[in-house]
Amino acid sequence: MAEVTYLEAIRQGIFEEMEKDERVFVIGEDVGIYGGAFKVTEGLIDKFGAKRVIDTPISEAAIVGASVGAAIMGMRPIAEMQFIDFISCGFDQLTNVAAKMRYRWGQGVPMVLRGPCGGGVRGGPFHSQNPEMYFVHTAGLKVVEPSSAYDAKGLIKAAIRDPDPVLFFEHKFLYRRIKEELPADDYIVPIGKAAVKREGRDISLFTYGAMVYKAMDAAMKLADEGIDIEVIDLRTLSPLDEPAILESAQKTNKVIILHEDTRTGGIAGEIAAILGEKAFEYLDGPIIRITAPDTPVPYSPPLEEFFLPQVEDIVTAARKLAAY
Amino acid sequence: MAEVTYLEAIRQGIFEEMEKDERVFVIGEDVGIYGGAFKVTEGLIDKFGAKRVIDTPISEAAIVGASVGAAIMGMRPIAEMQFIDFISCGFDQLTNVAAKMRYRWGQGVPMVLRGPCGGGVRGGPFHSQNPEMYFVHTAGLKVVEPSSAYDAKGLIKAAIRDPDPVLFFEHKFLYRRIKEELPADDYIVPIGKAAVKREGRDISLFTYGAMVYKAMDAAMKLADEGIDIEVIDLRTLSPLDEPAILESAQKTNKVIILHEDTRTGGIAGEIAAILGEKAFEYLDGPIIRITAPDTPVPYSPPLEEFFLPQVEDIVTAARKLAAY
Amino acid sequence: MSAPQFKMASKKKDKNNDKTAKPSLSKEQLMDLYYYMKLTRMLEERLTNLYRQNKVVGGLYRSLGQEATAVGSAYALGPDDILSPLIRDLGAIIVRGAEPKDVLCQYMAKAAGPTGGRDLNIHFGDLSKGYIGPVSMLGDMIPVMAGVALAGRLQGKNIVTLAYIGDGGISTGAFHEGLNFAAVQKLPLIVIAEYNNFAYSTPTSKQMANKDIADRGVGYGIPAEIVDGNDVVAVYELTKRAAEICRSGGGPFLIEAKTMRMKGHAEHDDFKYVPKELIAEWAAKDPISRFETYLTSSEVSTQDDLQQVNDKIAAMLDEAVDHAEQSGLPEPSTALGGVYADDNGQVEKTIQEKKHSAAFGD
Amino acid sequence: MSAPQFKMASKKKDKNNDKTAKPSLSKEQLMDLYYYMKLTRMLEERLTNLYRQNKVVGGLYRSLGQEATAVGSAYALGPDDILSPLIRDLGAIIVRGAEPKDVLCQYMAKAAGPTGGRDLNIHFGDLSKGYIGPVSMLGDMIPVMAGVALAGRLQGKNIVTLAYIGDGGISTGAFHEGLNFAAVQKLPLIVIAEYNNFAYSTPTSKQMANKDIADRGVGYGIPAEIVDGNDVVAVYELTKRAAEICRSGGGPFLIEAKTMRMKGHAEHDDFKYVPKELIAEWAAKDPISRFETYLTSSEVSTQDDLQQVNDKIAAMLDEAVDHAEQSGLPEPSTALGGVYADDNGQVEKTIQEKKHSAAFGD
Ligand SMILES: Cc1ncc(C[n+]2csc(CCOP(=O)(O)OP(=O)(O)O)c2C)c(N)n1
Ligand SMILES: Cc1ncc(C[n+]2csc(CCOP(=O)(O)OP(=O)(O)O)c2C)c(N)n1
Ligand SMILES: [Mg+2]
Ligand SMILES: [Mg+2]
Repeated sequence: MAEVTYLEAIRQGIFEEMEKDERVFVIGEDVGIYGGAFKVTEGLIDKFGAKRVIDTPISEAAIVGASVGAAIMGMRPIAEMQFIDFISCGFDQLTNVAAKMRYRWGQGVPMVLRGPCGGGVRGGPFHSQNPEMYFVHTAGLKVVEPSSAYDAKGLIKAAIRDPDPVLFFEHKFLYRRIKEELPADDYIVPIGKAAVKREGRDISLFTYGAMVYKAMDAAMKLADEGIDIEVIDLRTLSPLDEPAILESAQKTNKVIILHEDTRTGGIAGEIAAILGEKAFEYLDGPIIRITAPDTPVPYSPPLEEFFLPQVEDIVTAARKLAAY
Repeated sequence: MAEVTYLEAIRQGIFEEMEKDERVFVIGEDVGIYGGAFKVTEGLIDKFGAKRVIDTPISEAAIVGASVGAAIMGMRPIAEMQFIDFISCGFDQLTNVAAKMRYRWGQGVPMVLRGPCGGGVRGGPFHSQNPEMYFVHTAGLKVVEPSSAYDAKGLIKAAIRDPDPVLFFEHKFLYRRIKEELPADDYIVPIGKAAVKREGRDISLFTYGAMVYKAMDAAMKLADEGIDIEVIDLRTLSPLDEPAILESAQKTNKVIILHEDTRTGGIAGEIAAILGEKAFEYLDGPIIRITAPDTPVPYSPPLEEFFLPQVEDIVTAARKLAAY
Repeated sequence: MSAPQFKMASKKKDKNNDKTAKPSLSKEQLMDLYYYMKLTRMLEERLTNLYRQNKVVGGLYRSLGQEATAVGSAYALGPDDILSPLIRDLGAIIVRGAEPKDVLCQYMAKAAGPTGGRDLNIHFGDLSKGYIGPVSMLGDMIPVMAGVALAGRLQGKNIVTLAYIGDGGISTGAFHEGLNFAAVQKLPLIVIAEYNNFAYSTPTSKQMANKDIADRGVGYGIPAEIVDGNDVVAVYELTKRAAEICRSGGGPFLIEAKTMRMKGHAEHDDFKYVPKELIAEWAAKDPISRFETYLTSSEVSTQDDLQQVNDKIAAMLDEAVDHAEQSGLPEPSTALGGVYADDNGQVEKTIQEKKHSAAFGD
Repeated sequence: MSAPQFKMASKKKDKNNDKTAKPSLSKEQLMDLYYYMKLTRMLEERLTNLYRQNKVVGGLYRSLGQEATAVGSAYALGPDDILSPLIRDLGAIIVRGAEPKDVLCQYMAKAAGPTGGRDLNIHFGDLSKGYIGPVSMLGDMIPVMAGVALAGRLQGKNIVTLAYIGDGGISTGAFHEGLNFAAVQKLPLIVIAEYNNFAYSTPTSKQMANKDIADRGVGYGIPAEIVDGNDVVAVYELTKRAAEICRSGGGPFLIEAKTMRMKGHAEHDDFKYVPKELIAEWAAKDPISRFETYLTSSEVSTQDDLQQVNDKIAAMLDEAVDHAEQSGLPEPSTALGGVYADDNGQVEKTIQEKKHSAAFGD
């Protein structure tokens, strides 16, 4: 089997679901002949036609709103934001229309909204954002962010099959940088389940997205020093896999939370609150947050590298925590 | 001196700033002759004219965007959202244009965006929301929510004079329910400072907005039982008054965080993270969150009362925490 | 039975000449229109009474004077078509089969209402009857109804969708994005823009600098026509024609209904900002009295027939009000659940969290 | 000096007849236009070279073929007027006095750039020179520039603002809300809609069902005219007239410039989706060659004069590129600070948090 990139894994997942289920269609800007700004939807229009691969005007509110309308009629729309940053323009439709409909009058909205998030590619303040918390904080939405090609394919499929609105964040730094062989058979990765990327005794490190790789690098370095890190890839941010979080924290008794998103109001807070209330007795050290600072994402390489959490930040903090 | 309602305090604050500073103007839907849906801007048009009290079309993105434009030209716009829920329609302008401009190219955006938030008035899912965390999580914005008439007047003035964009959340349940005498002289309440509403030894209770009153009620009941609660009104949600939070927690060693906003991703998480990292050694018990559940705000009175945190919830939790 | 004559007020925007169409309605259908308009008004009057008795929870939004627009347009749709009303289009969902008792229960926040007390007024839907309740955010339903129309096309159904919008709502970005998307996709979406002179307290002149909402049609490359919104038959005829055009691929279609909101924005609104003369002018054009005059003068029905309809409605409403009054409020804990299809233990988890079981071990 | 003759391509949308205006430009002004267009193109060519050498950080967005629209319109503004460019309106900020070296430093992410490396390409502003950089979210600058115009009015300044938007950007809700608000308020805002046939890969026919963007004017109750966007003098003349109309209270004004994006969306875009014939057709209308022909044939200047201008630009750009290449990248820690006017210890706090000083006491 050939190795498949993270990007190609998403493309395959969409392709296979479209083949299997004629309710599934794709809608967004330049998703048709151009195949999307990053080419995630490349080739879909050739196979499925312009009826099911719909190029829209530059109208994120319409993209989301039309997806909601189609979803409640039994379709399974996959809406693309060209960059996830532009989700800000569909924010109202997502948080007020899509998120609340089932609760209000029982009508589910089975749609997927996907797009490239994250930094490290010198995209600057408007092409590098990590807006997941706006939606984690909104009841009625689910939010996932895979870190591997395997998870990307499995989660996009699970998202498409899910009866509720799922936001699928694709870390653009990973698109073509990682590869792996994927199973030939159909599979999904269930929404709501974290993955233990590395078992460890000393410290639980909760993270997701591109940061998983920095966490693993740090864990490797720390292993040489005899510090044994358990790396948990959250994979789903809403609903959080609370049992997995508690279980790991109860085992290691020490916690680091790492995210690329900015600090204040980031998901580290939510995890700290869960732990603070439900694992208080198990904690043998402070809960360490390693995050981007509270600024927009800067563009210039040295600035962006300073902004993004680095392996060294993790290593230093873990050493101190281990010694605590 | 006559007593002044929370609503009237805001009105006075705006009025006085408009009198003193001709750069200040008001913009929003029905803010002119009608004086706003809740009458916060009543009478302003008579005093200052339609040039400085601008009725707009139903266009929240334009209201925010035009305010940004006017602000960078040296004006001091006060934009009203008829209900703060409609901030969703101005979300993109706030988080991408207003919040990031100073960081990007040094141009400040001195504007205020204000509107009625919160539940308890049977407003249902779209007229009761507490969307503060979307903006607390956005670097470049400030967020305040007063709980008293004194603070309301002092904070609206501070917000108007602030060189950066300030979101001013007015809890609509408090508009006409609370009253107090206000100083005759000009004063402000500084942004970024919490207030100790009640000193106490046993437990720190951090809260804000209408919940301050439930916290105080609970504290009174608990005092009868010998449990001494310190009630801290955060007042400013961004930037949080971290020194005040840490100081109180270090004194009482036990913490409850109470908010009307929904649970996951609410500000309790942020506070728990601050405490978990910076006050770990001082905590003698789990960090207790009392919040609304993760649902939209329901409409019918029994549902909404169930949804909203109640005095009894606080009392019960505090008893257990005190005994811990 | 020969169709009765009726003056059509619809005019083609780009031609600007009045024209008289032959109404295609049977006597029964005309009586249907009367019934629905009258039911709408009388139901709202009951609601007003209940509101004054503090039995309505929250605000009450009347469609007084606008019943013809909602009823005439909804009546023109086919059984599989789908509409989304504004708060002032109670008549539209009544035509689609919404039950007065459900509306009453909603306004009174009762458990028996279609949302179990979770949402208010006409914020509910029933796809089997072909209507989707709005959200409060004005404009948002335009893209949504474009999406419903898109789904219809993808599913090979020849349905039409209809979305209502106010002279205020057209100022929203969502209206623009939704209608433009529908135009590019040639979706079978009818948008009825209700020019009722006000958006809350704001006169339409502060909402737009153009004179007619229909002026916007050309900018989207779609047909747009103006109709006398107080003329139920005219509204019906134009909507019917618009639906045919949409069904045969000529959509979307923008209809501007000129009418007047004859009450405040909601019952609490003192309405002071509306000039007396404007009210008087429009009171004379009341869509129901006008239709009654037509029905009797054209001998479609007698005063007695009309009285019978009114009596029937009154009896039905007596019962519906009784039902609603006797209905209970929801159980508090039904505030939980139903956020996702699969609850996945969320309700139980929330209850545990309310008790802080994990922290205190009980 | 007598003004040279020039064919005006602007046409009044509602009249649909061509008309020929007398260009009001002096020889010096015509040479200015040439200089700015040529500087824009040559600066972009330098950027393209640097891009190929991997010295540009991120994407490069060319305005090839559109220089006349940006330059002609910006040149028509007065000294206190303010504009906001799109990414493809480099020419507009050049006219307003943006320095090539600043543009180069921005594109190369250098500390010496006007944002110190925080933001990219032409995302920066200088109020003293009268331009405000855009955000990426298309449409957003329309309400902002309406607000700038509003401030001008409140401050008693008789300024005009100018915002550029693409044939794609007009589909955004922000465009609609901003232009409609400006229309209601009669703000002195000129919107230049650049019909360049594509929005990324999307042809304008998938962006709107109407033929011309100017069709939208009537729906907002504002004047709207079409101009040949490759005719720098026509663009200048129309913008000048629009500015006068705006200044005397007749605004806002919508100008549609018909032009063509002669490169991919950005340098990485292979441009495959554009029909060869379309490219050939527009290559023949290149705004700079065309203007050169006009300048020489109407004897405003000789080939030699033009060559001199080119030489001057080349020399200046040599220096600017040198400067940019020699400039350093920013210090990493300058990523912090400047989020608020009063830092209030935030930078120090962030640095402490990076070290977890509070947790570990060091
Ligand atoms: C996006 C948005 N902004 C503001 C409001 C508050 N609001 C509710 S109704 C209303 C006026 C609506 O006027 P119009 O659209 O003309 O409808 P009408 O009430 O006249 O039927 C306003 C401003 C809202 N519901 N949605
Ligand atoms: C709101 C928003 N959605 C999507 C994008 C991504 N995007 C950047 S440029 C572009 C195409 C712009 O086309 P147009 O407006 O015609 O301007 P042009 O590039 O032709 O000058 C798109 C879709 C964006 N910047 N903003
Ligand atoms: Mg109206
Ligand atoms: Mg374009």
